[in-house]
Amino acid sequence: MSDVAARPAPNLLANPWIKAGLIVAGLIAAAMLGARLDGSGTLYKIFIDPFDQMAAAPDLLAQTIWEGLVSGVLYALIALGFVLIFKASGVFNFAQGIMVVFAALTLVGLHEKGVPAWLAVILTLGVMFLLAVAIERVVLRPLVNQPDIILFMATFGITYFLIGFGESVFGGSPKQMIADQLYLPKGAIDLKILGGLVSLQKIDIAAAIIASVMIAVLALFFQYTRIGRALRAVADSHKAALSVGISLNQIWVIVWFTAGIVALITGIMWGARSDVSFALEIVALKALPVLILGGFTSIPGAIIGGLIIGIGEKIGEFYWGPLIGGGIESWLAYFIALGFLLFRPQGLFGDKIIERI
Amino acid sequence: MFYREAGQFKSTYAADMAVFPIRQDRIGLAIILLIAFIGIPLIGNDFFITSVMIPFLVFSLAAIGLNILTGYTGLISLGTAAFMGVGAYACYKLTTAFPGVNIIVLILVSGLFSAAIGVLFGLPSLRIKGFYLAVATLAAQFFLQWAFVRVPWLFNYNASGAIEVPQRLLFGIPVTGASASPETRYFVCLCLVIVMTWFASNLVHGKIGRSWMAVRDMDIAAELMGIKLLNAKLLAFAVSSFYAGVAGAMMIFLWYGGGEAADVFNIRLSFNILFMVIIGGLGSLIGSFFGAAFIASLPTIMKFGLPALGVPMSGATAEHVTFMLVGALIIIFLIVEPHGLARLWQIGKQKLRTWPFPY
Amino acid sequence: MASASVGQADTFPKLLLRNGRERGARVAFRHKDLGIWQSWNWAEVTEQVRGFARGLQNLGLKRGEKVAIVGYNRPRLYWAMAAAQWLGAVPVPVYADSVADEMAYVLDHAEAVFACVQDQEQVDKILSIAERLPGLRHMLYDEPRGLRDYDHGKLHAIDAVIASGREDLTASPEAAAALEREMLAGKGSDLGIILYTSGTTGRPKGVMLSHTNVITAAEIGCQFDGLNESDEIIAYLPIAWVGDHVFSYAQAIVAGFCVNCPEGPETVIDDRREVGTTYAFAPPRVFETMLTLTMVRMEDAGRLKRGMFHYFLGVAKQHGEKILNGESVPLGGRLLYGLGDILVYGPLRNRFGLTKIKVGYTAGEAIGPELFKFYRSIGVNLKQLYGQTEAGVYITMQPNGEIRADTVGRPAPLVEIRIDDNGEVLYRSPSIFGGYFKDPEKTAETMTADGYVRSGDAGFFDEEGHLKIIDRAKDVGKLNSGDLFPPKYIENKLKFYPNIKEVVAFGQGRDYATVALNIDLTAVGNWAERNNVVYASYQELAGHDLVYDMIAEHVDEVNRSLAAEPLMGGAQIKRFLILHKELDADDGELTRTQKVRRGFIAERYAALVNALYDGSQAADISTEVTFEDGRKGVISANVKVRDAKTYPVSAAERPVPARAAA
Amino acid sequence: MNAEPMNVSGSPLRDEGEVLLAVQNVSLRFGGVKAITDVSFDIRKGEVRAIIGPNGAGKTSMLNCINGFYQPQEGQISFKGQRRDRMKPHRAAAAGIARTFQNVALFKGMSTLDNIMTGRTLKMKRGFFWQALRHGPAMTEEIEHRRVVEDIIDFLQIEHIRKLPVGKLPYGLQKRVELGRALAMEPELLLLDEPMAGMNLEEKEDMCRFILDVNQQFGTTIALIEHDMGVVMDLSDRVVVLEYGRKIADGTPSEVKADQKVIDAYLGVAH
Repeated sequence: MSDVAARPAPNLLANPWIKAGLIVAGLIAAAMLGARLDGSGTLYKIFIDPFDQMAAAPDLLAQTIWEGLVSGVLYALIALGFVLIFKASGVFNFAQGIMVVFAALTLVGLHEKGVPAWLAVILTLGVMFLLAVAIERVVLRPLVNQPDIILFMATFGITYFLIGFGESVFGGSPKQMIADQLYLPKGAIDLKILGGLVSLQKIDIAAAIIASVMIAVLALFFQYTRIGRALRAVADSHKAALSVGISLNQIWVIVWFTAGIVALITGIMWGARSDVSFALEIVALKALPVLILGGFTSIPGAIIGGLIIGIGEKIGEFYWGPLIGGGIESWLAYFIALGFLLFRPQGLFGDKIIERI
Repeated sequence: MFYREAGQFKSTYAADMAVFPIRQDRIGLAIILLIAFIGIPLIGNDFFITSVMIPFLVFSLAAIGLNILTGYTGLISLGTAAFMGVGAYACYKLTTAFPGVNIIVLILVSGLFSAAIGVLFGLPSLRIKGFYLAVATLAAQFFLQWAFVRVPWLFNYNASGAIEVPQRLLFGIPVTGASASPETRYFVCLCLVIVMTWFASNLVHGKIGRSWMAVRDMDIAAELMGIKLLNAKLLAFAVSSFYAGVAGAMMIFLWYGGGEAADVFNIRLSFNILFMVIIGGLGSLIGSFFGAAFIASLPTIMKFGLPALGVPMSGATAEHVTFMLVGALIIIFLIVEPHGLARLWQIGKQKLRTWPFPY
Repeated sequence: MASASVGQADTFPKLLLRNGRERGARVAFRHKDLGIWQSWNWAEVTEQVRGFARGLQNLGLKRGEKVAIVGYNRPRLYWAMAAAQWLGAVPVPVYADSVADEMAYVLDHAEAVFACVQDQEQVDKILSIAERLPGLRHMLYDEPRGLRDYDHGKLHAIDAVIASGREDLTASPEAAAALEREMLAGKGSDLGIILYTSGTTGRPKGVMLSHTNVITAAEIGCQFDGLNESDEIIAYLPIAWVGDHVFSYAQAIVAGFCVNCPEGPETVIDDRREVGTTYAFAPPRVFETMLTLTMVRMEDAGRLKRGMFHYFLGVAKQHGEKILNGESVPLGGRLLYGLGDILVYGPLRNRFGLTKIKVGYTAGEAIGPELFKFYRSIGVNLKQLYGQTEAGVYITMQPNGEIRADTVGRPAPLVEIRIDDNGEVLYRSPSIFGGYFKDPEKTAETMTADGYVRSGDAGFFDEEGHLKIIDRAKDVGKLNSGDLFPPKYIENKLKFYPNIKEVVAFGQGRDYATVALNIDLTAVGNWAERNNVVYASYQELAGHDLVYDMIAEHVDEVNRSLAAEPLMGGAQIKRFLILHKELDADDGELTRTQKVRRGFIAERYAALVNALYDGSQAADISTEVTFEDGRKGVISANVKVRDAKTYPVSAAERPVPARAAA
Repeated sequence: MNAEPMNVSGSPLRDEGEVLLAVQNVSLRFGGVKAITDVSFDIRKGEVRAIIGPNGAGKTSMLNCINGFYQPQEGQISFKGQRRDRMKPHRAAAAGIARTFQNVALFKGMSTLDNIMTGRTLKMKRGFFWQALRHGPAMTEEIEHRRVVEDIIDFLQIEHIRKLPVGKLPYGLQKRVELGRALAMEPELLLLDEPMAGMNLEEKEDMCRFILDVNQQFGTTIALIEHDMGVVMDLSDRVVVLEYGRKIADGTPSEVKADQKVIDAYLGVAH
């Protein structure tokens, strides 16, 4: 232990989880008690009423959770792109969100120019591959061995460039995703459960399924292919990967291309739900709290983090948002993540932080 | 080439520790100040002063603030714009509540509010580091931005939701409001920026700056020197947010002259200021000025420069091309000199000092 | 002229007091220490020296006793000289890098009773020879580092001695008065200092100089170049050398200017730049090193910059000296030179730390004309002087406007010169020495009955009345052919090439002239790097064929120039070799002032010298060397010998003996 | 003596000097891994105490416990007779414990001078207001401490690198700067973690001299970890030997050298 020493985090009581749980439980109990006794009703509105509503209309709760689940899946998909790149190259790729928009825009733009839908998909994949190659050549290779923050800033540069490039080529106005041409289902399935009506959009179901399939494929890819194993090796140690005999440059191209594919699929799903525009950029930032929750290097973390954030912010917005003027969706996700972070600085699934002394 | 350092020796530690130990640098600084105080108001037209110089000064101050946090203390923040917003709204509330108090004082005091909020959002920095912290500061960005829209008390419940900048006088001359002349506003900005840069320079060159840099470079060893990490980090957050807050107040009161402030202090502004710091040079005050000049003037140059060169372009296209160019330039700069313009400046200066030798 | 301007102040302590009175607030000494230039003004220095003197008195120092002073240039060591002189004792500065044996000889011969030394190294050195110095009573040191645990019975910190002395003086007015009387008892004719000359042969000799001798010499220099209290000098040459003693001690006190002591020997260049000296003194070697470094560095510059640099050096060569001499230069040339001054000369002077230079002197050895002209062309008023310890330094000097690269100028003020029948330069002045300490025999050999001193150098006056030195009088020899053989003259011609560091010429009593030389590792190493010549050591580089080729070219050029001079044409170099090791003072091959000891080298490298004359193409040699840490070792090598081409002597007449000139 | 006798090797202890730091029955675990098991020893005022042992013996962990990076699960450490639980590194620093690291932990972006100046942080009292002015008292204070730092620079003979950023210095010099930074704290107890690791012979000799000088000139108590047995034998007054987190010997260098358990431990790892 004399060479590499793990520095344990300062212990909050014996186990931080227990302590946190006790505190939260105590607070809730106190709040509920207070709410019952409070005359003005403010505490009641915060601590009792939302739960009453949930119990009173379980169908609404189910609907809200579903909505959250779906946006959570999309967050998770963006986060997945982040994780792929971070694992393999240590780059915090801020441009992942914009890659989603850019991929979707390219697809729609090509179709608008008369390219058949499926061909457009293939061409878009080609564009994403070229983008991966270009990024590796122009950005990553010259910046190899620079500090993380420099690479992080470089992805900002990529973001700006892609925004400008995308808008110059395809124009800045929002566009419709070519959902029909891609045989994506439309309409909704209404379920009569819990004493009410829960409406599930077919596209959302499709999104969930496609996302699951993609994650499964990625898992298989990492587990069973030579390149996949090399990628995992890279995540552990750059030297190890080199000894496997795959050049770092190739790996970066592959990883960025993979992230590009994920971005395209995310873009299609997201575009089908709303429309394709650069406003998505801000929404894509939501992937960041997801990453905090899930840890920067964990794929399951990204998925579970995405779901927690998605569901959490929908429920928060629906039940508590009106109390303080609504629109809290824009920041709630970050606070949820921050709350988790204070107890697990490395995220839910992140590697334990080890400090060498 | 212009440096004649022979004969410039230090016989006291005070002289040795001066910020500008070389006489030629002091002369250069004096010339720059002369240009700023006399040359620019004489030569520059209103457009130049309002669209180039004042934004440059405001951004410089904000960049200095962020540089203290990110460049000197090593904590990345993506919430600078929000802290600027706190300054702007605080100043608005203050000047409404105390219309008789000097506006300059209020601008500075509003920085204190920003500092307090900054400390609050800096609290997690003890436990979380690096990118995790960057994301945490996004919470501040989005929450505060939300608050600027949703908390009507902040904008005095007026219907437009905008800050209305009242007219305030300094020595009988209108400094804010519609009738304040660009020159007046420019002078006020200039003086504030110079004084605050001086303070920042004092801080980073002394014990406090050393503790910040120690925390940045090797926090474990810093702790061993008796530096309390939380205190050092929170102080950095406080000072950084103070600078951002003052810059925000200046932005609304001395530059925009009011308006939909919530839209102004958006995440993109945060990013832009981060760019300024990185392109300018982390851990360099002069770099903050370079970065601000570069990022703030680039869109203006694109907008007015390209048509002037005979490149016809619609407004929208120009904007798109600007985006592309900014993106490309950021990448190019990072590749050419990851340590920013300040390092280039330093290298250039070193070349001049060793001239005609290459080293 | 001698003491007129100084009035009653005929000793250094008196002059010091005058400075304390008249310019008390002006800075007198600076020392780069602990990161900044620690400064003392004349009033403070006077007080320090007064306290120091009292401290020494308390330790028992008496009039006429000798105080050895050992170390690099440190204010407190200069003060030690003044403090000793205050009491009428005689300071004896000793070369700090002397090996223990040399030091033992000097300290013993000088009968030193006190030693003021710089640091632990010197303390240890003297302690190691303590049994040979029974007369040594106390040792004082400047830097306390590492000396804490030493027995302080006979060892004292200078600061402590000064402090106790000052305390004493404040406490007791009688003591102060007594000290004052002691000082006033000193006269100008008293023995002021003994400077040991390293001497090319034999043991060092102690040159005795009175206060008047040194003060007169200092005044000559100050008046000649208009030095005053606003000047700055950097003291970095050995304090035991007459040059440093006159320039950094005597003239500083006489004129009241400031002496700057560098942080250490390796930071002199930086420290000189910081201080920006107005008055400089350096042996040609220092100027040569600076120029070599310049040229080497410029080789690494970009093409454009290099081109510009060389272009403007060309401009300077054409116009620079004329402008400095105040001669007429066409307007175009002036403008071009002005541009060059901004772009090249100014920055160069700045890098050399010569921006503020009023006048610079080079002496000790002949300076290469190219080197000399280079500095003058970039606007440095560099001059030559010819001097000796026995003369209290000045013999001839170059007045402004009459500066030649190949002569050493006119006789200095108050100096009379005469050329002996055998060509030897003899001089007489109020500043010449009073004799060698405890060596009347040598004194008699050197001084003529009418008060002239034999310089030991051969020379002649040219038609303008400027003295030209050929060589040591006894060294100017003859080849078997009867042709003149001036070894130093040949050596200097070769040494003017930056690639060549040291040269030893042989030829006395031989059929022809040959040389053995050292290459300059910095310059040639740089050349090697550019030409992909791989080498691991000096020895390997020195033996490289390409290096030999390069040196052969230099030898060839020297032969051409020798052939062009009627007197010297017979002494062209027939054969040469590059020595396998660098000549080193630690091995006794160079003197402490870095002059070659020709005889010693001829003996030590006899095998090589034989090879130069027996026609063989190479020779084996092994040499014992002393490493820096004092260990000894042996290096052996096979050294190649090359033949050089000689040229017919161009001139009309066959050589006339040089000594006939005058 | 307030620590119990813990003479494992069976030789008599030198009963001189008061105990500055006492480690009593300390155990440290990381999860299930035991880094230190029930180790006791003391450090007396003014001595040079070496901690040696094969790789992974828990030497660095021991130092980390002493200056508060780790909280041992069992046992206690008292400094200057005061028992301290839950020590924080900055509090250890304030109490007078300084430290250097095995892998130089300098502030890479700062100059040598600034690095050593950080060592003075605790001794500088002027607050934010004066710092922001950097004139008057703040400057006086800064200069006062600069003087102290210059003495250290002079002592360690690093004048020529005073204003250079430490990141690009050769390793040996970095170690020297780190020692300087620790000295600037004017510690009572100086912990040196392999001060000579990775140095050449000459640098090692220099460092040895500095360590002895610090000990003698400033009277600083020194605890050092070192692999070079020659160095340990030359420098230290007493040696404690750890193996697999347990103490196997404690005594003067000659006693330890003769100890069979130590010989076995070292033969086992071939040093």
